[in-house]
Amino acid sequence: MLRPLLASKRMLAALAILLCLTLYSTARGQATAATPPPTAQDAINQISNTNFVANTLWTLIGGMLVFWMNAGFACLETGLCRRKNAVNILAKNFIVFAISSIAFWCVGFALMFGDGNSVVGHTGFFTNLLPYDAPKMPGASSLDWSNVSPAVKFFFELVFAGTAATIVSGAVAERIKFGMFMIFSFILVALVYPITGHWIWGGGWLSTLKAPFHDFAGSTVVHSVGGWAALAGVLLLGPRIGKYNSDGSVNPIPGHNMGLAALGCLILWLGWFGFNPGSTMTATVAAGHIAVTTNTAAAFGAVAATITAWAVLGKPDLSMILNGCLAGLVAITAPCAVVTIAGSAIIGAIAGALVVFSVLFWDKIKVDDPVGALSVHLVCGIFGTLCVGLFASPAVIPMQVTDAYCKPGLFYGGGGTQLISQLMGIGAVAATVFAISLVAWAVLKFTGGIRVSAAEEHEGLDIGEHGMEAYPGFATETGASEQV
Amino acid sequence: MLRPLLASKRMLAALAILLCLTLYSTARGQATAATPPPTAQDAINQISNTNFVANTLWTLIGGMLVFWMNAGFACLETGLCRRKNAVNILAKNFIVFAISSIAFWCVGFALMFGDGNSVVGHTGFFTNLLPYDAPKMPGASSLDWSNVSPAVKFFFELVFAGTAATIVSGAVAERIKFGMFMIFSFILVALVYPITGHWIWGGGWLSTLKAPFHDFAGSTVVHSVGGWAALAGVLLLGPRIGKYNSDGSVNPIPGHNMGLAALGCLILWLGWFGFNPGSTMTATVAAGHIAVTTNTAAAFGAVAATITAWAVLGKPDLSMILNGCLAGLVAITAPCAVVTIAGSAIIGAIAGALVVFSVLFWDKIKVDDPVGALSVHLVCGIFGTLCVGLFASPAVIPMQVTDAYCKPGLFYGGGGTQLISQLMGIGAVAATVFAISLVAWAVLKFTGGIRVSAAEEHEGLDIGEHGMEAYPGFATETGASEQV
Amino acid sequence: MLRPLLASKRMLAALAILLCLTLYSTARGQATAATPPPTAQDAINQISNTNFVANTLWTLIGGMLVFWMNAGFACLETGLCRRKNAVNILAKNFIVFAISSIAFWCVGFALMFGDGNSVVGHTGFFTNLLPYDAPKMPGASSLDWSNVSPAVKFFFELVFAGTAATIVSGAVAERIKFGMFMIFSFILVALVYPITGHWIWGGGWLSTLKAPFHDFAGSTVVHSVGGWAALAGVLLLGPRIGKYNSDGSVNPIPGHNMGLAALGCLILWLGWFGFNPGSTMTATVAAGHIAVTTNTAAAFGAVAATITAWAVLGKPDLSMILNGCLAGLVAITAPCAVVTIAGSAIIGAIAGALVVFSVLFWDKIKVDDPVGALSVHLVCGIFGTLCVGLFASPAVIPMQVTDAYCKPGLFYGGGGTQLISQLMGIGAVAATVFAISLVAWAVLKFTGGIRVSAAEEHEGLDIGEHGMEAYPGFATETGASEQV
Amino acid sequence: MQMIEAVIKPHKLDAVKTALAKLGILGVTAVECKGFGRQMGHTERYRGAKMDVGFVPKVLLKICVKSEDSAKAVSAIVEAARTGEVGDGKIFIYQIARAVRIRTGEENESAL
Amino acid sequence: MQMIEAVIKPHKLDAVKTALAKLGILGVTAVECKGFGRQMGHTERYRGAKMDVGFVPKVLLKICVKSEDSAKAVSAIVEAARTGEVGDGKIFIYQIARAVRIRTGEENESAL
Amino acid sequence: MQMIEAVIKPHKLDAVKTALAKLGILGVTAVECKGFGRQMGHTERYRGAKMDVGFVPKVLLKICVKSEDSAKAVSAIVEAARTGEVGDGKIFIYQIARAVRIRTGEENESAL
Ligand SMILES: Nc1ncnc2c1ncn2[C@@H]1O[C@H](COP(=O)(O)OP(=O)(O)O)[C@@H](O)[C@H]1O
Ligand SMILES: Nc1ncnc2c1ncn2[C@@H]1O[C@H](COP(=O)(O)OP(=O)(O)O)[C@@H](O)[C@H]1O
Ligand SMILES: Nc1ncnc2c1ncn2[C@@H]1O[C@H](COP(=O)(O)OP(=O)(O)O)[C@@H](O)[C@H]1O
Repeated sequence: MLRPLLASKRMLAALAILLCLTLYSTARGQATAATPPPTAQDAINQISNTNFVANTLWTLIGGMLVFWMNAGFACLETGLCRRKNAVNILAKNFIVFAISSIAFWCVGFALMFGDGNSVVGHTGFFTNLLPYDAPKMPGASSLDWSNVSPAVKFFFELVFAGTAATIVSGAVAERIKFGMFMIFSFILVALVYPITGHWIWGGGWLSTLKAPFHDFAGSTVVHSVGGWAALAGVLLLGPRIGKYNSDGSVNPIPGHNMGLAALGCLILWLGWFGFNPGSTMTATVAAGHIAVTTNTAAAFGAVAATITAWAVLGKPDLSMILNGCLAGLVAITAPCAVVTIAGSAIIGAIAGALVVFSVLFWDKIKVDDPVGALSVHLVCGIFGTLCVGLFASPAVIPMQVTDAYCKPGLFYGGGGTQLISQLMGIGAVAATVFAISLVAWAVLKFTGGIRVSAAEEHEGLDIGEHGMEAYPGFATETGASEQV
Repeated sequence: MLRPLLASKRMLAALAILLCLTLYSTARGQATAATPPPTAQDAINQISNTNFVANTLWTLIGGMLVFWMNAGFACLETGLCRRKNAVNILAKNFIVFAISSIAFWCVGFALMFGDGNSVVGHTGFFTNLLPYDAPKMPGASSLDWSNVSPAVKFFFELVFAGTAATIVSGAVAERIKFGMFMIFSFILVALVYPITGHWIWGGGWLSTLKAPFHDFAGSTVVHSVGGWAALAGVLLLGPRIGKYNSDGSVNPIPGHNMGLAALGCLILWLGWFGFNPGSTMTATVAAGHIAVTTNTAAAFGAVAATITAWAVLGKPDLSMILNGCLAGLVAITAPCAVVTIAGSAIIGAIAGALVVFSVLFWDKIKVDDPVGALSVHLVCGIFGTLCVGLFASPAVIPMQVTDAYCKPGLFYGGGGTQLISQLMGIGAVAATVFAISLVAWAVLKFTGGIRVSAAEEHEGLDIGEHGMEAYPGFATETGASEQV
Repeated sequence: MLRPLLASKRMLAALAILLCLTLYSTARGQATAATPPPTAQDAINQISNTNFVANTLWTLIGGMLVFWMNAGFACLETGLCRRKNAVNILAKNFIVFAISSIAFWCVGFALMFGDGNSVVGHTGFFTNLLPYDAPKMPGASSLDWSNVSPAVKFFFELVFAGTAATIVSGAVAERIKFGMFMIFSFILVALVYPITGHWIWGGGWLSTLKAPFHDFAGSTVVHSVGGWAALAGVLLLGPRIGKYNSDGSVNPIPGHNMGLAALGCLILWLGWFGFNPGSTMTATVAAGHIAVTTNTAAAFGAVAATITAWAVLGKPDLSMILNGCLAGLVAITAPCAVVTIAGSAIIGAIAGALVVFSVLFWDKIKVDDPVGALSVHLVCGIFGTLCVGLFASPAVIPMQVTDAYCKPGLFYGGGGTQLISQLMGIGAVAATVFAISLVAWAVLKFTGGIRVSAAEEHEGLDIGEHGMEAYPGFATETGASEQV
Repeated sequence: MQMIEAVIKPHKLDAVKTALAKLGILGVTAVECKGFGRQMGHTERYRGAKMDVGFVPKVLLKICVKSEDSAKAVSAIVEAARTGEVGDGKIFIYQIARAVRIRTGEENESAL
Repeated sequence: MQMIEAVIKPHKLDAVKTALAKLGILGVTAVECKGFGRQMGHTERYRGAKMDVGFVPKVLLKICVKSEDSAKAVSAIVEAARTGEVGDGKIFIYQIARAVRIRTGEENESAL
Repeated sequence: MQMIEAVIKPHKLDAVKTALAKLGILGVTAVECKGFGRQMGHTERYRGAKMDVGFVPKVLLKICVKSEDSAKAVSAIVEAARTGEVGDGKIFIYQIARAVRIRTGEENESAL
């Protein structure tokens, strides 16, 4: 028994060596003997890093496109207002993003995504956005689901905050004081937007409902919030002089540059490909489906508004076509990731028709909104948020990356569960944003005053607020007047 | 004999265990004992997925850039037309993409890329674009070569279809009825564009020639098709009132806003970086080469047109510089992936000179094309398609991803094989698109009429078709007239 | 002893077979027996390739965004000049990129990045940009640090060269001859820009200092170079007629279209997300941090300029707001990758205030710069380059990809080492570019003349140089005058 | 007949048009213009340089009326266009020797 | 001398200019304007609100001629500018007391 | 009172305004216009087609002055607006029957 045992012992030793050698050489592949061979785990680690980079850059590109929407709003709103107020609107739309950037960095981001309670976050003021090379951001665990560098998470959320602030600009245009608008924008982005945002995207109470409130890219978080803040402002400002006659009839005040307006709308359409598909905050093929639902809703919105305007108003008004397209885009923003292509077509078409009637409605009740911001962002923002509860399709829902899966909608056999959550969210956001905004506007109104003088409004805010004309034309074409 | 055998049996068992353990622990790396270790195959699978995502997002970004060309066409065409028609052109260019989106989803995509015969496809009407998470799309096997999510394949092809339709808009501008243009656009994108497109990109007969017709990004598929459809429309519409004098001389009708036109051209140049490099429909470094050939052709086109216009017409006309740039871009679209940088320089330079003479030519034969669409898209589209057969370089051809490799061109020792295929394709597309378009336009002409009344043309289509002015100016600046 | 030995021999054989089989089947996974199993090395290779593609496409997208800045400059500069010169400025800004593309391909790239000595490169004229599928480009080893396809390296560097040339366009606007500007642009991009560029980015002497001169994305390489070349031109051209009164007072010459100007600035802001984050020339999460520093500096620049203009000049002049934003962007260009978010906020704010005073300064010394190019690009370019030596933070520096790590700045405990290098670079570039440009402009001045006639300047360069108006308006709206 | 030329503030255009319409005067030709006068109001600054923006946007109305309607038309314009602030504008009246309606060739008062 | 002021449809500008040139009248100053008159044509809507777009784009021509040329110039304009539809425009003629050519200082008829 | 209408080159606007201000004439209304005259200068081409760009950008000034100021105002304008090249423009003077300042209702010379 010994010898065989001995023999087997020697054999065991020999085999162990053989085994090691074989394994070694197999694994090494073409590597040199000096460095250890890469293991499958090394490869996996490298892929993880590649994916981390891809997620980050995709989200960054999405953020750039959303930034680009600022140009869209600037062009659209300027084009739909009067020539004598063009510089003012351009300046407002330009500065509002700068202010949003500052406000969100200083305060807003911390309130919205910082760790805190279910009502508000409170870590990450003046964030330094480190570490840049790992996805988890200390103190902002609500964004841990996204495997993206903290700086880009911040950037992406920042451009969204900027969008909400820009929406206000259009509705209060042609009569608001420049400085007061700057202050309100700071308040909105620093305080108002982040709080309701926290509830929905920052881990707050709306995101922890049994059927969590679902707003993929922000029909409510961004567009309705902007809309409610705008409505509060518009109510306290009152309509532009001359908009409504004493007999209740409406004096149209045509936009001064439809080329700028149409370009602006096309810019926004492009930007929305960052807004919605980019909101995956992950490099994922799901972005493709979202891009198509987004585009489909915009297309159906534009055509539906064209037909509605043609039928109801007699001619296909270009400003209505543009609003129809934007209506489709705003409406699809919440449900873009959970509806089918056909669903997005229906949503877009309804929104496109809805926006035409909404424009008429606000004028009927004498709420003066020069660019249709309330109709597009508020009304269609609400409609889009509801659509989640109506059209969410079980065939599409699984493609989402986030944990907060959505329940199927009423029309897709899901019953009313999701719809009820959506209604709760809409109501809570409406009450909160409208109330705080109203207070903020009121404080500004009774301290410094928010509206320019009637004389300035007549003369135009360009001269009054900025001391310049947008298109000074021949009179200044040759070098200005010599001092007399 | 038994014992050693027994011993060896025991040893075998021991060894087997040892072996398993060794293998296991080696492979596991730092993984915990609970989950199985990743294998190299796991890594490969993950990379495949990463590549799938990268392909999809790259193609999606390309598609966004092509979408952005709509803004370019809108600005360019509006800028090159008269002020009194600006709203109409903007509306046309805006709605045409919405209509294309609808038409392509409902019908066009199925005819073009759906499985079918060598003449037309017939699966995929109202496609739901599922599955989103695998590259193969049932019923659209002609796109299987591209490892991209179906939704993005659809989106990318959709924006191309939209481009073809937009080309028509410029050529028929300033006299066509808005509604009729909408209908023709639907027909074009639903029926005409997809059929010839199927022959070339959808697996049809031109793609199965011995030397398959090569049109990388669509000099023929998109630009010439748009050009032929436009030519048919222009012929049936006739020239704008006042363009040609009875003595045969030409009255120039200058564009009303060169700033808009130049911006439009720069937008198009940018968009072309999606059009050509994006047509790889694969994340590949080959996109880089294509970007450079594209840019080089545009640059040489612009400079060649500048010099030609300066020499032939006396001054460097900005509208000609812009057309020259676009000429270079259209011409390089087909051969961008198979020519050297030097080749693209020559192609661009020839196209830039060609376009100047082409503009003069169409005016000579009294074919009135307000924006030069025929010269840019039709003439240079044909020229570019031929260039494949002339300039395709064996040093560059291999970088292509698609299977349909191209033969070297006549100037690169490849003989005339490819050139003959190119000529066949050009001829077949010309005959088909021109004929169908002519019929379509004719039917529209003899049913509803395609041209606005002379009075409306004089007054401008903005008032006539849309009831508004693009730049209403001072008269409406103060709120419109009270009802008298 | 024999038998056991024999037995063990047999066992060895059996075990060897077993071993092989086990190893084989383990490694194979689901692969078929015919092909060898993928190894971890295979996976690593595939990832390397994926990363190569990702780097290339990210850099390509960055390059596209930088290309897009041409549209920004065109809009901004046109908007800030007079209507009667609009076509000329548009044509200049359009053709300058075409010329840059040609000049850089023919000569500039070789001088800048070609292998050579520490003063200039001399390989790669008329480069064919092959191989496209490997990152190393023969003869351009200075770019070997970037793991990107040669074509895209070329493209990315090309669009930067174009930017430098565009800067000149604005400063010399409204009085320079079109043809002479084309020639100077060729000289600048073919000879001047590449030489100092070689010193800094092409492996030349400034990059091999002990503390290498650090200019991440080109505050000096691009912006100051453009600024110095412009200054030389402005000095030889003299101010526009009517800008300065004999008593030393300034006649403002307002821009003709503030909408175009504001849109241009937003385009530039977007383009800068390619300019700075894209300069990583590597797909890396560091791009995210750079995007945020870039955006923060722009935001603080805009707000600082608004406040400064309001305080110093009485009203928030929109053209100053726009310049303030651009000032922040130019200033952050050099240090964007080495400063903290807070650092970028301070840099942006200082630049925004600085630019207002700088505009006043140039007017005080009667250097007439219609669009503020000297203040934005030259002054803030220098300031930004210095900021590297002041604000570079050891917490951020490591995120860089390039080898040329930067020393911490004076305010971050790094002492003056880096600052001294920065000063050396600024001085060397200033002397060289200004001197060569002055000679080039002087030669052009004394051969063909660089300035249009006073009569042409009065009438506007649009008629004089291009024979057309930007906005011909009503007089040509109906088709031009019949030949009398 | 007399030609009434009124330089008014742009935002008064509607009011003036309405006031004239009430008098049955429906023919008005309006021209955009810039006015230089006492209302030198805003000394502006563009990029820091003082700008004596003498020229204020105005609208120039031309209304040809029968001589006997001139006075009441002027009163109506004055009333409708007045804000009481500097820069309200001026009205100039001059004699028209002949008027023709292009469409019909009708002359003078029947052409208005 | 007389000043002929003609308000015409913009697309008739070329025709009128050509007709005048045939009479040897080469001096014309043209101003863009908006006309309010019988041609109240398009009641428009902007964003749903009715808009009584009284103001139609027109061109105002000013032609100063020797008094003896006035009649035939007016006839030429009427002929060239007429379409027969409402809105063709008006011509107003008034006396010019003095004319000066800035370049030479020439006065009156020799200044035209 | 007389109305002085001066058609001048746009870049002479400042000079003319300054010259008038030196005479104490502060009221001017300026209208953008296009002029057709001897200065047929640039035959242009747009996209290859010859374009007889008769119409050159000009500015039309309207200055209402007391009759006794008319002569010196004209001299001042001529001097300030002259370049000596074709196209310097024309001045037309005609009688104004009545002037009204809208703000105050003041009439005639005190309205200027
Ligand atoms: N003498 C004048 N000739 C022509 N237009 C004048 C004259 N004086 C004033 N105007 C026009 O009337 C406008 C208002 O005049 P202004 O002196 O500013 O105010 P007010 O009429 O209230 O005194 C000016 O902007 C100018 O267009
Ligand atoms: N009384 C008037 N004074 C000044 N301009 C007038 C007058 N009546 C008409 N016009 C101008 O003539 C144009 C044409 O007049 P309108 O009454 O519409 O048509 P018609 O001349 O065919 O009767 C108007 O748009 C307006 O510019
Ligand atoms: N008879 C005229 N009636 C009205 N305006 C005229 C007349 N003649 C010339 N003008 C205006 O004067 C401008 C200059 O006239 P033009 O004949 O070109 O030069 P010049 O005054 O030097 O002879 C023209 O552009 C036109 O606007």
